[in-house]
Amino acid sequence: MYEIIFYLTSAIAVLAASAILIAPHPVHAALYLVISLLALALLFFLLGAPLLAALQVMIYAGAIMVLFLFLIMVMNLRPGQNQSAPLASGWKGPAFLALILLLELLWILNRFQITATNNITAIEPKAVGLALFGPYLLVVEVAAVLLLAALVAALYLSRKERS
Amino acid sequence: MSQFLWLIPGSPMLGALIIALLGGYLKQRHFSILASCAAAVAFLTVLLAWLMGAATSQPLQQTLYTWIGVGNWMPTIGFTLDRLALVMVSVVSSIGLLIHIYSITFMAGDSDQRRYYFFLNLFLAGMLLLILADNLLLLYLGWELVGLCSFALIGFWYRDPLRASAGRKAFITTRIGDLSLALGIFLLFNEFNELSVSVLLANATVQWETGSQMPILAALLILGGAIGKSAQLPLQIWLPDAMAGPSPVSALIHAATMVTAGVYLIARTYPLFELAPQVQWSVAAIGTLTIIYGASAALAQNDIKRVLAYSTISQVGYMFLALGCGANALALLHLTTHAFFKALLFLTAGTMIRTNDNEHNIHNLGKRGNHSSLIRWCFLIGAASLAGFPIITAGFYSKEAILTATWSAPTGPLLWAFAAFGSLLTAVYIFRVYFFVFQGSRSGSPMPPIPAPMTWSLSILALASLVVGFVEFPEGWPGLHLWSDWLRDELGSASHPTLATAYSLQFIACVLPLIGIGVALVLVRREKLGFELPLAAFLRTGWNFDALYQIILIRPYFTLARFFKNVEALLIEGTLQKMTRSGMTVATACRDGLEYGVLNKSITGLLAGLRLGHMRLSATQNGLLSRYALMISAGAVFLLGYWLW
Amino acid sequence: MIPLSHSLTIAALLFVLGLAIILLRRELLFILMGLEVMFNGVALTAIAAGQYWNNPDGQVLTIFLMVVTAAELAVALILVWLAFEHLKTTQVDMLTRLKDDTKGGAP
Amino acid sequence: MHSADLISLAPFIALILGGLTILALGVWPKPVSTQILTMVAIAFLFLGAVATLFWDAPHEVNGMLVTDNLSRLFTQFFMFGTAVIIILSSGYTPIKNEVREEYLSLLLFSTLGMTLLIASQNLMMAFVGLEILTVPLFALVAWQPARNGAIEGGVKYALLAGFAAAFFLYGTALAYTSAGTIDLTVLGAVTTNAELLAISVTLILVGVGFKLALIPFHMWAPDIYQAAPAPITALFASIAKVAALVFLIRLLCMQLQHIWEALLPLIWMLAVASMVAGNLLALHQQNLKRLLAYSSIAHLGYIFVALAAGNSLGRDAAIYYALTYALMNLGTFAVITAFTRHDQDRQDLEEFRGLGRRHPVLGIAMGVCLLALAGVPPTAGFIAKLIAFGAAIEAGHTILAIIAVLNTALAFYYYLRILNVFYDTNETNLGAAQYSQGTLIIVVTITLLIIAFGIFPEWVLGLI
Repeated sequence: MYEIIFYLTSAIAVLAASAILIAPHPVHAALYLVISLLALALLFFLLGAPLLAALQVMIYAGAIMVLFLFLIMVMNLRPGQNQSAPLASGWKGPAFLALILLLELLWILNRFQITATNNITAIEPKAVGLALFGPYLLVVEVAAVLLLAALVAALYLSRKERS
Repeated sequence: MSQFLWLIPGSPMLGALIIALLGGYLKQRHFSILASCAAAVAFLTVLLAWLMGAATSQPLQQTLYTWIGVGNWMPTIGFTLDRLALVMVSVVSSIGLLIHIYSITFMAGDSDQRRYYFFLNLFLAGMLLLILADNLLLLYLGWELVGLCSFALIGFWYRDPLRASAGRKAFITTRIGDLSLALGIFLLFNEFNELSVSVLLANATVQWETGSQMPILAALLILGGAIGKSAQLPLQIWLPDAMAGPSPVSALIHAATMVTAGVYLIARTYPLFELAPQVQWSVAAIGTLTIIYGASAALAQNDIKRVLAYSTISQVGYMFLALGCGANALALLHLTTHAFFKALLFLTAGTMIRTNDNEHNIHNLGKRGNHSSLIRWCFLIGAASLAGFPIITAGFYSKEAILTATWSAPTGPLLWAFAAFGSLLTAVYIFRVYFFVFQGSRSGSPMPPIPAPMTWSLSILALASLVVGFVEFPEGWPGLHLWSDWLRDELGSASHPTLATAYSLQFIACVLPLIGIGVALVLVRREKLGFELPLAAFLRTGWNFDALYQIILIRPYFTLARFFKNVEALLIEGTLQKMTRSGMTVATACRDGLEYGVLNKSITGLLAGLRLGHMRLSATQNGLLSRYALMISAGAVFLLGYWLW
Repeated sequence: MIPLSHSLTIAALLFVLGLAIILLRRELLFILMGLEVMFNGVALTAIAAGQYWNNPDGQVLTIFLMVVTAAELAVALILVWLAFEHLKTTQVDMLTRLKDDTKGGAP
Repeated sequence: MHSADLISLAPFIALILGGLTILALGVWPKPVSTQILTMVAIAFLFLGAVATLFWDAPHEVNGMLVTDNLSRLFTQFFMFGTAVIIILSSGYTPIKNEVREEYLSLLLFSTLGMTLLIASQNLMMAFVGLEILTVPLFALVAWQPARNGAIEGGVKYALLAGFAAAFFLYGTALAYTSAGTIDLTVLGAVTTNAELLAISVTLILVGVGFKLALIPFHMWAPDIYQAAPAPITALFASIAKVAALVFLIRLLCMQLQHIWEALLPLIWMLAVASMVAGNLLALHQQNLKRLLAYSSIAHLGYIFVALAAGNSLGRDAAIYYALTYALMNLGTFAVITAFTRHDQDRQDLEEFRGLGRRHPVLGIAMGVCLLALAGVPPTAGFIAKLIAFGAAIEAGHTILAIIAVLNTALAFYYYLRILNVFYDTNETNLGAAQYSQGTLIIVVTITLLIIAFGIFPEWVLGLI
């Protein structure tokens, strides 16, 4: 049962992502992305990361997608400017390259003796919290600076020209 | 104390820099004072080192700065003051100071004192650097600096083409030696990955077998450098011509200090020579030959400075002989005494030349007979010391010791016989000069007074020429035996003959100068009557070495050049004559084909290829974001592909 | 139970899919979405590995990934919007003013 | 947290506090003049640099940051570099009125990112550091969006940087997969799954290679160099790149040495590709900023020649070269900044024609910097190349060294071409330079440093 859910969810995540590749309209693409992200959240949960599953839903599916949709909305206010292009004409080369990369990665990942499995045990939010504010405390603090920097940058870029 | 070591080469260097950079703001007479002060600081630092007990303590060391410290390559600017270096810096700085002081009046009238004192100070800095350097790179720097200054000072009056060419000759000849030294340094660095002299020698003694190929090669290359700088056979030809420079320069550079750099170098690296006994013996052999060569050539000279120049060659030969016999400490002792008496002789000669309207010829100097008694006495002291007049002169003690030590070296008696003969000749040639110049001289017209700085430097040098030898009385004599014992740890000691042999050798050494003086008297009388010395012309030209080189090196070179020129001319002319119009067209076509078809094409082809490469690559840079991402992915694919491959 | 390599394979699939989106789609918004998909592939790798090693570092890694992505995306989105505002386009093909002048100058 | 930790963290704290202070001053009810803001920024940079002097023995903070000689040297250098960029910016007319609290605080945050990156002991810290370094640059490239090409540059950089960051992170995740940790000290000791670790480092190399603009990750560089305001280009070309490079050196040469050895063939290939293609691309380039971007690519190739040696000499050479490289580029771009016109950078080489004659100080400085880039003694550029190629030869990579030397010869062509234009007798009619006293002082200082480091390389080598 567990396995079925896992592989099914994986299939959804991958298929939804592939749909972005060919979706004609940005809104459709964004919706496919949401599906993929939600499926991923479920995968996280199945892999014993309940906290991350929740965060995935909140941050990605919630916040980030809203940003995307908002932007799409803003742009769509001006009709005629924003036709999405079909697949670019020279698509075969890049697609082939991506395929090679995939094969390489798969080859590499299946070459190593790391296939052993243990029973899935959930790593509780508490453990994550302890790690976050124990050894990773400095990174947390620094990440705050990163957010501040991004905020300043975004604020500057988004304001009207200084008179 | 060791933190002040840098002052020794540093203060003359600074002096030179100030004179060079700020000289525009100074008056002519200030240069001499500034330069003398710089030399004085160096001398005082050395004095301070003595007072602080540098003579008895461990070697002092100071590392100023590591130039590029990467991997094993650690060239430092660092100084070591051990006993060998202490002796050398004492000699160099004291004589350097005296000669700076002497120059104050000697060069007073010259209009280009800035250049003179710049090079004089720079020379002093280079010499002290060479002595104090704790690694071969820095030593080589000093070595080259010294060579450069020597060149510049020999040709100081460069408007005279003869003097200028003398400078060039010295430079080119010593370069041959320098090249050899450089190769030696490369070889040593290549073998040991190390530049520090002490570490390098220690490694060499551990890793190399005595008499094996590497130490022989290394010692030979170093010997080559030493021969060039010290004017030994067969690279001695530059030194007599070097007398074209001002007399103080001759005294400082070409008698007292620079020419002994080779001796210092060999003494510094003597463990290498001990690993190569064959080379060590050839050092002695070269020394012996040079003694005879120099002394015999000096015998026939009429130019007083040339006599002294050949005498220097010959005396440095004694030092080489001592080195070759393993008596390094004695070589150093002779170096010291020689520095004093030879500087004294040069300075007196310089004064005479100066006061007698640039007269170099000893016959004419004697005819004028117009010398103050100070000059006369100083020259006499210098000459006696040079001849090794027994008991009272410094030269006796150093030279006698070398002669005695020679006896017990391999093929010692033979070497001794040559050296003793040289010693006899020494007395002959120097007293020949003395008798010519001073015998029968009486003060006719009033002498121009000798200025105080000159008097002082001459007196000090004269005193030193007498007393310095007392530090080392001969083997078996009562009195001090400081020198050898003091240097034994650093320089080793030579084997001595039995006491009985030593006494008889010492007796001979005492007698030889006296015989020589007698012979000189006879010789001078005969010469005044018009009898030339046998072989005089041959000897006067320094055994015709210049002509020899002219024949075996220079002329073949020119002939070869001319030959090629002729061949070229013949070919072209001959071809032209034979060439018909059509043939010419063919030839032109061929040449065109070669020139334009091959050379031109290949160059334009290369350029076009580069340009094409530029264009092709530039075309990829089309501003398309997807393309950029594609390239990144391609790179990733490529790099990952490496791991699968 | 799920072998680690299966999770990693799915993650690699997502990563390459994201990459393909970036390479193939010529619109800035799609490229940004492709980036998100790539990052999600990475997140899945980290979480699967975290499960395998049974320590929370993988999850911590993913949390930081989310933070960084959010920060980066915010600025990038605004830049896209600026492009739309000033240059009136979100097509990659139109953003090619900066490029080598291939006419070639004097040698 | 111990006091030793605090001492180690002091420079980072100074940078954060500096950024915050400037932001606070910017929104102060009473308007604060730009000059005061600039001075505050420089003061905090100075404080941070001084704080590094209190580091003594190498100290590890929480397993995340290490403060050793390498960190100290480059932290100080980044502070210096940022101060230079700030001074250049405040005298730079096209964005003069836009150098306010946002600009300065973003610069300080970016510098924080660099210092964190080079001191990081943990891949996560390195990644966050890298992002703090990068994200402000998105905005700084597009500063004053109305400028020509600004937005396009910003968009390109933001998207591609994200793309490269994905590779970096994927590498990190795979490294974690291989050993269950991303602590570099632990990773360095782990020997199981070494090949997977090597592969993950390869992916990280892609991410860092993007920052370094190595061939084939280089294509963004010329566009961004062209789009960004000249002082920001200087930042890109010098300290930002060096930060990534020093991180790579720490990662490969100090922490994961066995991986370094495994990666040597890859480094070899990257070095050759970057040198050859970089120089070819620069050869006939007419746009000076783009040309310098390509020359930077070639220089990174030379640095990788040193890294390909795989020994401690190569490491030292790379460090020395990194510092020298940053100085030379700072100098060159400082001159370009000084030669700006009121609204736009000069870009085409033609626009610089004859300016070296009109402005002798700037002309000589440009000459020294270009000769240093070309590797002429007695500049630091010569010593850098000497040691780098020497390291390659010592490691037995004679062919690589020969390729590098040939490339140096090729590079001479375009450096001399620039100089030739600068000293042409025909002068451009586009007007004279406009620069502040500060810019002039910076230019002279850097020129002197380049010569001084060339004569006394031990000043730098002794600090490593």
